[in-house]
Amino acid sequence: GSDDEEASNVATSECGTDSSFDEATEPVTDLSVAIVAPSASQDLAFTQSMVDAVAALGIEPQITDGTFQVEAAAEAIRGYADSGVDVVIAHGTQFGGSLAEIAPDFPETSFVWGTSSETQGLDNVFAYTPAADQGGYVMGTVAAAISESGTIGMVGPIDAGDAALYVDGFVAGAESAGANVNVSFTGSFGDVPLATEAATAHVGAGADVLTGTAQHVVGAINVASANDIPWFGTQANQESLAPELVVASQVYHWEVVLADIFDQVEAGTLGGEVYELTLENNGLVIEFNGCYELAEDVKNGALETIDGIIDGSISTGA
Amino acid sequence: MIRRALGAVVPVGAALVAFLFGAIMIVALGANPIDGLVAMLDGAFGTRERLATTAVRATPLLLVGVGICVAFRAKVINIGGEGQIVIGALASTAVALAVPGTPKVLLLPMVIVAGMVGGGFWGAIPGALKAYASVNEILSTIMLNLVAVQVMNYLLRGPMIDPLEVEGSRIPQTERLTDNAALPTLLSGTRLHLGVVIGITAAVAAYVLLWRTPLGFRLRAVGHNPNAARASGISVERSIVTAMAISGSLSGLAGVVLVFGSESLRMVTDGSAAGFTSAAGFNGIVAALFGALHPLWTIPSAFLFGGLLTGANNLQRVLQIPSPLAVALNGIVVVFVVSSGRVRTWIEQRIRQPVDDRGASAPVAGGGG
Amino acid sequence: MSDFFTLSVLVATFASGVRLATPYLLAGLGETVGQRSGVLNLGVDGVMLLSAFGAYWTSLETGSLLLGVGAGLLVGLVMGVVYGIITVIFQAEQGISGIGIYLFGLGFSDLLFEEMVGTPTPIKSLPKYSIPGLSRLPILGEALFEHNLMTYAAFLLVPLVALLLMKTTFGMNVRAVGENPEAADSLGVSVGLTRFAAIMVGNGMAGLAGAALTLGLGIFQPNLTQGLGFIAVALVYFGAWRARGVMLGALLYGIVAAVVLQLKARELIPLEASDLAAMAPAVLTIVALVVVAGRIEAPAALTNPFSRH
Amino acid sequence: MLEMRGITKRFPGVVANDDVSFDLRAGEVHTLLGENGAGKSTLMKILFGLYQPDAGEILLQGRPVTITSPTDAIEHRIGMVHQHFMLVPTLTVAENVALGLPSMRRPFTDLDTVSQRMVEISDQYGLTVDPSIEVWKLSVGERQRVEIIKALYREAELLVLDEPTAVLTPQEVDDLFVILRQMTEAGRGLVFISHKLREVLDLSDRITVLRNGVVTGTTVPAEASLERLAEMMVGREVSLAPDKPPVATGRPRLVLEHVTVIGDRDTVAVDGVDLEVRAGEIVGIAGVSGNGQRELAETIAGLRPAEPGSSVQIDRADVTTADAATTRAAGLAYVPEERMKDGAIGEFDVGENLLLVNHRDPSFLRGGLFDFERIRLHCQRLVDAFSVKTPTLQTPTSSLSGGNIQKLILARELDSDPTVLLAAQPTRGVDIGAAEYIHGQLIERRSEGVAVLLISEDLDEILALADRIAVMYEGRIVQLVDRADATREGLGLAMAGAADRSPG
Ligand SMILES: Nc1ncnc2c1ncn2[C@@H]1O[C@H](COP(=O)(O)OP(=O)(O)OP(=O)(O)O)[C@@H](O)[C@H]1O
Ligand SMILES: Nc1ncnc2c1ncn2[C@@H]1O[C@H](COP(=O)(O)OP(=O)(O)OP(=O)(O)O)[C@@H](O)[C@H]1O
Ligand SMILES: [Mg+2]
Ligand SMILES: [Mg+2]
Repeated sequence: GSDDEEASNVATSECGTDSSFDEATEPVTDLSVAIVAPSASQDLAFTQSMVDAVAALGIEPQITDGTFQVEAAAEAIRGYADSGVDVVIAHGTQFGGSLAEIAPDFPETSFVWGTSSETQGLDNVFAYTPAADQGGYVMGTVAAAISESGTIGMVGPIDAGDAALYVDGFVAGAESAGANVNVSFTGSFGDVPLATEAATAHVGAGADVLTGTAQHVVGAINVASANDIPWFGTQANQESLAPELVVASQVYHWEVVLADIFDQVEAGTLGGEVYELTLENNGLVIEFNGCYELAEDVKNGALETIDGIIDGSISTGA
Repeated sequence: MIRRALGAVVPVGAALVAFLFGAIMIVALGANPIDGLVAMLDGAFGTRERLATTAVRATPLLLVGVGICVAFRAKVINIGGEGQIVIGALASTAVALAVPGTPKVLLLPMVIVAGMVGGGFWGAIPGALKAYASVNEILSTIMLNLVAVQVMNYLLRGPMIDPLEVEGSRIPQTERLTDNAALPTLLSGTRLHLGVVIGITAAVAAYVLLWRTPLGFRLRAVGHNPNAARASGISVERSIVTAMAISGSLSGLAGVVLVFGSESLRMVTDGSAAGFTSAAGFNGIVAALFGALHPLWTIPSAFLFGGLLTGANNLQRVLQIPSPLAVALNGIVVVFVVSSGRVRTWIEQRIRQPVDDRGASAPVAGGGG
Repeated sequence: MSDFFTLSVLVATFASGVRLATPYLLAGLGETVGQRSGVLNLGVDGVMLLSAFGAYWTSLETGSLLLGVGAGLLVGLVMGVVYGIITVIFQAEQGISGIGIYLFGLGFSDLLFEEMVGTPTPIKSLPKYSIPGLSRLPILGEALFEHNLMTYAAFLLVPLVALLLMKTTFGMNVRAVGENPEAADSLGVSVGLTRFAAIMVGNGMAGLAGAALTLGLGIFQPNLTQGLGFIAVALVYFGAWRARGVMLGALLYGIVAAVVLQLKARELIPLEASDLAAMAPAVLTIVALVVVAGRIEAPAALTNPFSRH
Repeated sequence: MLEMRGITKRFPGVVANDDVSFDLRAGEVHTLLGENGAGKSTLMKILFGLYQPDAGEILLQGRPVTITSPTDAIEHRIGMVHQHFMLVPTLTVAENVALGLPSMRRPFTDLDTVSQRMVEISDQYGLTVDPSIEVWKLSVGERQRVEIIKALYREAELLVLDEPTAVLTPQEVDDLFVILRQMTEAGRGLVFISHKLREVLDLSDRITVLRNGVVTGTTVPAEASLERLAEMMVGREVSLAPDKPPVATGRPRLVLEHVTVIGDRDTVAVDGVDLEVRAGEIVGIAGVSGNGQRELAETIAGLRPAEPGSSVQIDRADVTTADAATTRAAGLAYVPEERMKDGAIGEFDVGENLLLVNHRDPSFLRGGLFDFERIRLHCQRLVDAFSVKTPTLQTPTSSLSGGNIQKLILARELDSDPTVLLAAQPTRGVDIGAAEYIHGQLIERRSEGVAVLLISEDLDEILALADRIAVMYEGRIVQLVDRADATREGLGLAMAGAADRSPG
């Protein structure tokens, strides 16, 4: 990658390295941090993006992961607050209701909650949300450009949440570039065999580019590998799953937001603000895979699209 | 007397052996097992708040478990708790969404009834399939669990979605429900809410139903011997459907408690049933069997498993032990405790022998025939 | 719809259904043997998870798929010993101990994965093996004879399990102890040993199912099965405790799922109806059984522990 | 060839065998006689390795042996035909015979060889059964033959037959006895268990009587009489023939018109039966098991649908299509043929079983809940009135003796003041004392104007009780005669389908 890609919304990994994350050696803050998250911390998706982000800030958080059930998460959130943790990250929209009950009981604790576009009027809660449609749109245009058949396959879990935003953005981007996206939702976040067969079905229906969201895409990525088909990832960097075929991943860099939040907490402001991860604030980063040879003009087109989204001349349709 | 004591000592002993396994795993994970045990006990029963939380976590298990007791007495194995919870929750949520302004005294009973009707309906389907079409209930309930999840996904994504989410991030959840339907807190400063009382009441009611009413009498008769029940004028088909409907309605009630006793006061799906139910539909079966399929014994049993859940949560938080350990430990406890029944019999036989030698009396000339 | 009813699509759909059916079939066949002996194992899913992890990890470490399959089988057999001790020696209630096994498998496989692997790492998946000659057959060739070896093994096991149950002494003993253990016992057939062996066969095949699943996909992640083992148990009831019936059930289940996926991939199912379509396999399985269910009797001693007194 | 010395066996709360000694010589039939629960089966299960004795020893050919499993017993050439058949219904006859035997074609079964040898044995003793048929398709008599073949196939020298005649017709019993005689002539020793005195006297070489687990004596037929044996069994004098006062019959209370029923195997089980039972009479239905009696009874009781065109009336009410509850409401009381399958719930306690039919009765309820005090009084009254021997009302029914369970069912059924009583095999497998009592009850109800339909395979019972006798054969009533005109021979012929009955 070139120099000006540092701390920007685009990155290109060096082929052969396995992580695009540089862990800071010095922690940016002395605050104690806990994360409560719904899936496994190494899910190569939603939860991992947060765990990696905190690590990138040099902080070693306490983690309660795998709490897909709201009540269990609420217990953990309350427990961390109770034990004196300074910042509790409630990484799941579904935890918001519980947070509305818990946060007022711990006015000294700062809670960070997402994905959400509101703080529910609580002044010790920060909220964050990714504009996943933005990266989706960019990758949609790239996908359209490299697709020869003009048919792209998308494997989603259920049509909701940031998965839905990503799908909407991706479809809008691809269609703006003249390709057609066949979208199938498997009805499950974790059903790998189903995602695998869904991807196979897309290939059978003529797709020569694949993408997808949620943990179960590990199966779909294998189908891409088996058929030598390019893949686009989202949430976390998925290069490790198909080093030759992942064209790019839209990665959530929560650390951009978190660094700011930690500063505020240290300064005594415990919440009240909503952060959005966008291409503009470098919270969303399109991480191109250095091992995949993408035509220069296509990549430049992507950069232009990013600029267009940032200056508002392109609407992602979401 | 000795029998009574054994009945309590042996399963508890088995549970202790199971925890020994847990301790070994904790050591393997590089933590101190004593700390682990302390963290579990402390998390489950350490403070007033935690006791309250344990009771709250136990309530869905209790309700499902009581339903299992009722169904099992009629010899129907209800593995459909997960689906029945989901449908009960959806029905009650729909009511709360439809008439949000209704005063609490009216709305609370309304959502409870809706949840029970929803769950009862979802339970009656496999009941009717079994009674009238000979479809095995293990098959149909497992399949209906899958169907219920997709019904939930569909409704929370479409018709019942929070209007704010339609244009926003499209989280599949309902809007926050009216506080008029929230289960009131019983002990301020804790999570203890009316759901716990509902759970215990349901257990007592099920006990009364099974052993004090003609309907319960019929269910038990059908469970023990459908042929004799039929010959004496009891409709076996109707009883099976009734048993499953009752069982389902109790699971539906668990769904109500999960929604209206939650802090978030809304339904949200992660695409799976367990995301909403915490697998209460399965763990409730365990609680019921641990309680010897007796509604009243299911109360302490569910409380114990609720404690295991809250304790494990604390264990993970305090020692940073991965959460799957708790699930695995849960399984080991179940396996050890169910296996202990046989051990109890062996011990009983050991101590009975000398007793009998002091002059066995034959009170009645029994017979085969 | 015309888009769907082309020969090549139908063939692809069928092939996809066959692949999806494979783990159900393996686990279901094993469970059939177990249930025929009178032992219900609701823990199949847990066994599959453990053996899937074992197979995955072994392949990851050694690079050998064959060793992976062996590891899956081995884990299944170990769990067979455990379940045999629980149900035959300790005579525990089968429904509940199965759920215990399930919970243990679910948690422990997840724990092992987190501790020993951490992040889903792809492995080589089982290669497709075209059967010389047969795979050239028009239509049938692609649908039936271009699969991985575990799929062939699963379908080959259908007649073998039927043969085992109906024609061998062991199978006769299995049927006898599942139907009337007292009678078998009175003729010197060891009920305990026979059931133990049937449990070993059942769990071993659940182990193979786990291996087939993870190695077929080339990946593992926590709760990989998503309750697949429970459906396999249900399919045993669907199949009326017969190998062929279980195969039909597994195929029905797999093919309906495949059809739905194919229709989605061709946008023939509107996105709004996506969830509703996802229930199709479950609904159809129930409907099919309502239609065909006569008076199918379960093995009479199913779930009943045996002792002489 | 066999000696059992000082055998003691305890079960929780019961001493089933108390210092029992028993021996058997080659070539003889040694009968074990005793009431229900006397300990006959237990003694033989000990011999067969199914139970371990608490004390005592077993000697074969003079040498002490330990038999810890049926395999041991079979190795010692002991065979047993169990009281409750030990057959696997879903397996074929040949498979049932082959179970537990080594196969020549391991790992596969060798059913051809088995079938062949089976046929040889069958031919030798006239025990014809098709080896390839599944056992569930066989009649009771055929199943018994399979049991005997199983033992012979294993070259049993010592054969135990536990109540083999309880389920057979007179003709079948005769056939069986011929076979048994052939076996003793070949030098085999037989232990025969029964409480049918006539048969015992007929067949036995020696008779040992058990009462409450203790041997009360051993005798030979020449020195015994029916009365003497009965007294040894029961411990008091018993009357073997009931008194039956004449009663004037009233109007028809149970009317069957052209009743046709399809059976479990989709064949016509009951074929156009017409029958009336009047107030104050007992009509007996005689017949070999499997000729439609069970289906007929179930249809009358509302448990099995009749074909269109049939009509069943109870006290003029049409109950052809009614369910069991409605039929009972119309006045029917029903004592089913298999008491533990259809009559009572083993896991229920005595009180609960007494409540089974009328648990809805509002007088047992208070505020919608059971009023246990009233229920207790009611049940206690029934237990006393019908002298059901039970320690308490809370005793599990399964732990009562067969006779007491039968009395319990009768108490429950008669308590509803029926106008029609349908009793199927009411004394099957019941000891003499209880049978005597049950017969008395039937006669008493008849005197009170109840219409009694008695279905029984025990010709003695029919002859002793019935006012009119119908014989069922292949679903039809082939003979209907007044008691006065009935002869044992005539009925026997009719039961056999007159001329066209095939042997075996
Ligand atoms: N399983 C059954 N078999 C036969 N009849 C039944 C059965 N269940 C209910 N009934 C009858 O159907 C009617 C309505 O049933 P339900 O149980 O609601 O009535 P109920 O008034 O509660 O009766 P009960 O007081 O006997 O419980 C009653 O007459 C009842 O006796
Ligand atoms: N497995 C057992 N457990 C407990 N008690 C038993 C068992 N088997 C028999 N008994 C009891 O032992 C006693 C003798 O029973 P057994 O079956 O030997 O009587 P029997 O003479 O064969 O009677 P029947 O004529 O009814 O067959 C009875 O009181 C019976 O209840
Ligand atoms: Mg009622
Ligand atoms: Mg006996």
